[in-house]
Amino acid sequence: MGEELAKKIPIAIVEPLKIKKKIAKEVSIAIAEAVAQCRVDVISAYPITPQTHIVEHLAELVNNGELDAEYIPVESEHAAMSACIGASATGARTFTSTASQGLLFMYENLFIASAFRLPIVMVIANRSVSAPISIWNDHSDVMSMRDAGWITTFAENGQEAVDLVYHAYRVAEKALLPVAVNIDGFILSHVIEPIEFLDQELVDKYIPPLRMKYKLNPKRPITMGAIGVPEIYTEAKKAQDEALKASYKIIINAWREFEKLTGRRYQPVETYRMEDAEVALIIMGSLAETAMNAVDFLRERGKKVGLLRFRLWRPFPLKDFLKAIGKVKAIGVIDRAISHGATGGPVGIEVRSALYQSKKRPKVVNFIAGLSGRDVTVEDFVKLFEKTYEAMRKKTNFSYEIYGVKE
Amino acid sequence: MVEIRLHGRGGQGVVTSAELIAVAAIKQGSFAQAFPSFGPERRGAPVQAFARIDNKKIRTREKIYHPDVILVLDPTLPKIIKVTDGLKETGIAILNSHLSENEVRIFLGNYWGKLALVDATKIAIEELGLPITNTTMLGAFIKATGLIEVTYVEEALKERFGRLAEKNIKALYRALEETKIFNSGV
Amino acid sequence: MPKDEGLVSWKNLAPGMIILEAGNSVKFKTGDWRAFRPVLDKEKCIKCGLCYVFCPDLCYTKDEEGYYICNLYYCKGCGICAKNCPRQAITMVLEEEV
Amino acid sequence: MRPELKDFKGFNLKNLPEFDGFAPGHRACQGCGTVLPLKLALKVLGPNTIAVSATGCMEIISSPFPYTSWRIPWIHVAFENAASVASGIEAAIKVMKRKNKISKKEKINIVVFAGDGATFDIGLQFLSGALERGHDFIYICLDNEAYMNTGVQRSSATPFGAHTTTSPSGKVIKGNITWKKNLMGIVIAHNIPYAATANPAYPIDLMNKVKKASLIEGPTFIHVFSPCPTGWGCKSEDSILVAKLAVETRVFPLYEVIDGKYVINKLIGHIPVDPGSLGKYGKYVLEKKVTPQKPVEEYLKLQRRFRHLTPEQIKIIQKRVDEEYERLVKLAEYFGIEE
Repeated sequence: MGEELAKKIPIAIVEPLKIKKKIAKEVSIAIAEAVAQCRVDVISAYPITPQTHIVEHLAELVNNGELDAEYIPVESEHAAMSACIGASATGARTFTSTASQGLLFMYENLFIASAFRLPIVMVIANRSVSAPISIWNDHSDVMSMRDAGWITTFAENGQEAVDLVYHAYRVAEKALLPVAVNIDGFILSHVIEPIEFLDQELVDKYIPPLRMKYKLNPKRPITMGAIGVPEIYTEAKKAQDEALKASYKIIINAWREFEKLTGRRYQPVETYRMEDAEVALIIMGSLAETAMNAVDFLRERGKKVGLLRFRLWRPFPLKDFLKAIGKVKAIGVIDRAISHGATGGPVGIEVRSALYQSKKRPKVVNFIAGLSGRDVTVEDFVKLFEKTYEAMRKKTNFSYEIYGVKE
Repeated sequence: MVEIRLHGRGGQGVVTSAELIAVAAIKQGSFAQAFPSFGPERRGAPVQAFARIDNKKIRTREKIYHPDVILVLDPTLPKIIKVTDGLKETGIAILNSHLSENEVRIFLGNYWGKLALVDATKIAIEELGLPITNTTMLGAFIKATGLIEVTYVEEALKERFGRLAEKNIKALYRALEETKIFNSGV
Repeated sequence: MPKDEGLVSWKNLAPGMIILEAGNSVKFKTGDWRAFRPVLDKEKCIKCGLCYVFCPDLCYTKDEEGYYICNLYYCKGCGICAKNCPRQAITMVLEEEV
Repeated sequence: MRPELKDFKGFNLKNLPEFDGFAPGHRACQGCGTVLPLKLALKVLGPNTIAVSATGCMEIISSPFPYTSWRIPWIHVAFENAASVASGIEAAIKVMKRKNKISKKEKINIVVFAGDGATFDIGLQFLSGALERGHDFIYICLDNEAYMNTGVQRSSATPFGAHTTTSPSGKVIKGNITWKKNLMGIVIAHNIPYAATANPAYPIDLMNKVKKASLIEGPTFIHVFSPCPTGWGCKSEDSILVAKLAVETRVFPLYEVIDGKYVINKLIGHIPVDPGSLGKYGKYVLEKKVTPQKPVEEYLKLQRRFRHLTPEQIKIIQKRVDEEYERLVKLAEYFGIEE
């Protein structure tokens, strides 16, 4: 199948593109430079593959005097998030980055940072979760924190990663909620791509200086972290929940503002050739770009297929999602994490639950693919489309299938 | 089902008292439940514990808002909290106090319901040498409510206190003897 | 006792449930925890201030004559002041019941 | 001698700061010997202080919503990470001052209050990280020798032989079978500028040490002996007496380690009775006349947690206490400060 498919795709003739200000940069380095452009005050850094280049480059910038920030080389990821909480509560703009086991080790703090309404920004270089230990890419780490109350976005390429970092600081500090920007470990973190940076004046306009109304300041003492007695815990959680819902508008506006500055458009649910699609796949992260090639391949053969991607994962963009699926008859949800013992993968479950709240009843099949860096090729995506078509015709209603596993 | 609320202070063995009621009731063949109020009360702070007794399986996890019985182990508590709050009309208030019926009724904020009094502190000091009244007040509880046979309470005390049970049992029987019951004054 | 209800509307909570009124525990009475009360004999008192220093509940304040007066709104009756007064000028007295 | 301490003058009962960073109305047990050093420390540190607490008794009794006993900015995040949270605050203050986001004028003290569980056990790694990185903050461990907030469970700070609910005095095993972890040894190994032990029965000494810690640049650590009548089974009025006996029996010696140099604090009685000598007492530097060492039994017998100890066990404790004190004396002689 591979050769036949290769023959079909005409070799693209690469003209010298008139790239405006694009610079070739490894995505991790680009992220670090974007963070520096955001004039971050405190960075707490602990190394974990595949995120290390981000924190390494930030250390370079600080020690070379290019970034005026306090760099705390903490002794663990739990300490990384703890230091961010302390710094952010004091009114400083903070940054950290982690992956896989690191995210799980700081897990306790994730719920506290959001409940404290602290505008911390964290980049997660997504990597599978042990065991077995794996340094390769999938979404099992970020999927484990979907209830922690963090605004969560996904980048599909280096440019998006940089743009989402700028976006994260603007949103975090307006919504007073922490933001996790997700990039696929290795597939994005270690790839060199053309990147266009915002000019510094535009960054400063897009992200005004941080003014925290409530912070640890001896001139106006406050108490943070009091006991949530039964008489107030429910109300405290309701207030936090409403804040995350309210952040939706802030997120959308921040993308609109960004589009005015750069012309680059971002939406909570991104679509690709969904106009008259009858069958669609859903995926998140960088594999979406591979999947687009499969869409083109099948479109050229008269198949009405499309691709949906969640740019915004939390707060979940329900209305946008129900609008984006149009009149598809079947959806193939591709998860990159297993939810052991559940009726599907994390995204599969969320999609089915969302559809239950609308009259649309497309057939939904849920695949789990690309675990621990296993490649998902255009050919694979074509097969996944075919499986989704099959599901449309037959009454197959299995809860989920782990794709590509050697039986 | 009978719902009981016990009042005391942190460190006075209020929870133990509630537990002993349940243990004794279960020995007797009844169904029972006992639980503390889940709070970080420290030594000295007012604290509550609860018990339920029934002749069929108790299937509720709610707190107790309208007790049939309140058992007040510390005589000074009514000054701080309304111990009779939510007490059923048909309920009974059992207090450790050396005051007269009328003085207590006024002390409770003009409470005219059923009342049972015993000077448990005096008994506890004389029998145990300590003003800890949690076992003594069980005698008042049995006398005032008749819900549990005293022999089962005695057994529960032996299991719980081993060598030290003897003194507690003596205090139990003295309270059983000395508790006075006053029907509703209204 | 009302059924468990919220203390305050979620709309009125500061972000992160922070408490804005620093030190407002002064409104909370702990004085009803005690069974004994400290009583000062001014004759014996040398105004050294040890009761003030040793009190875990910050009850003591100096009056104009320099004596340290115990605020019974907070005193839990632990007896540390009486026990550590170098002149035994403080004695713990049983709190009358009514 | 540390430059920051050159014009340091000790406290006495007459020149204590008025300010109290901790407010009455907190929920500590009657006679709590752990909230006492907390109150004394905040009195010394003053309003320009940010406090971080670990989960534990002091955090619970001081912050039952809607009430707070903290008159200064205070944050509690989790059980083990107070030292890292403080590191974040210290870094934030440093960079925000540098960027003129907050005024450079006053120094802001950053102080951590954590119990023995939070410091000796679950938070040891976080403490080590913060000390090793050299953050300018004070870590005060209020050590009541067990997990008191959850109901007296054993910690690595629980002394040998002591009864706790998880090291009960059973028929076969009589109480805690391990010796108290030498946390000061671990902390001093980080080569921090100042570490000291303190005890609420010696409030002036305690306050002087907190003052010194706040003056000294860099990470400072104070290990405070914090009696717990409820957990140790002693009368609430005896908190101070028990604390004093811990020093007089040398179970918990008072000493300071300044830049690795040991100073054993030799104190005359805890507070001399006759007022005339108050002035003298106020003078911090020590008298040579040391309170003679009392047998460890005098300290043990006041506490129910030790009541089951056999004479044999008490002898073992006495021997160990003497050995450890000897070791401290040698350290002071070898590494001491030339008077």
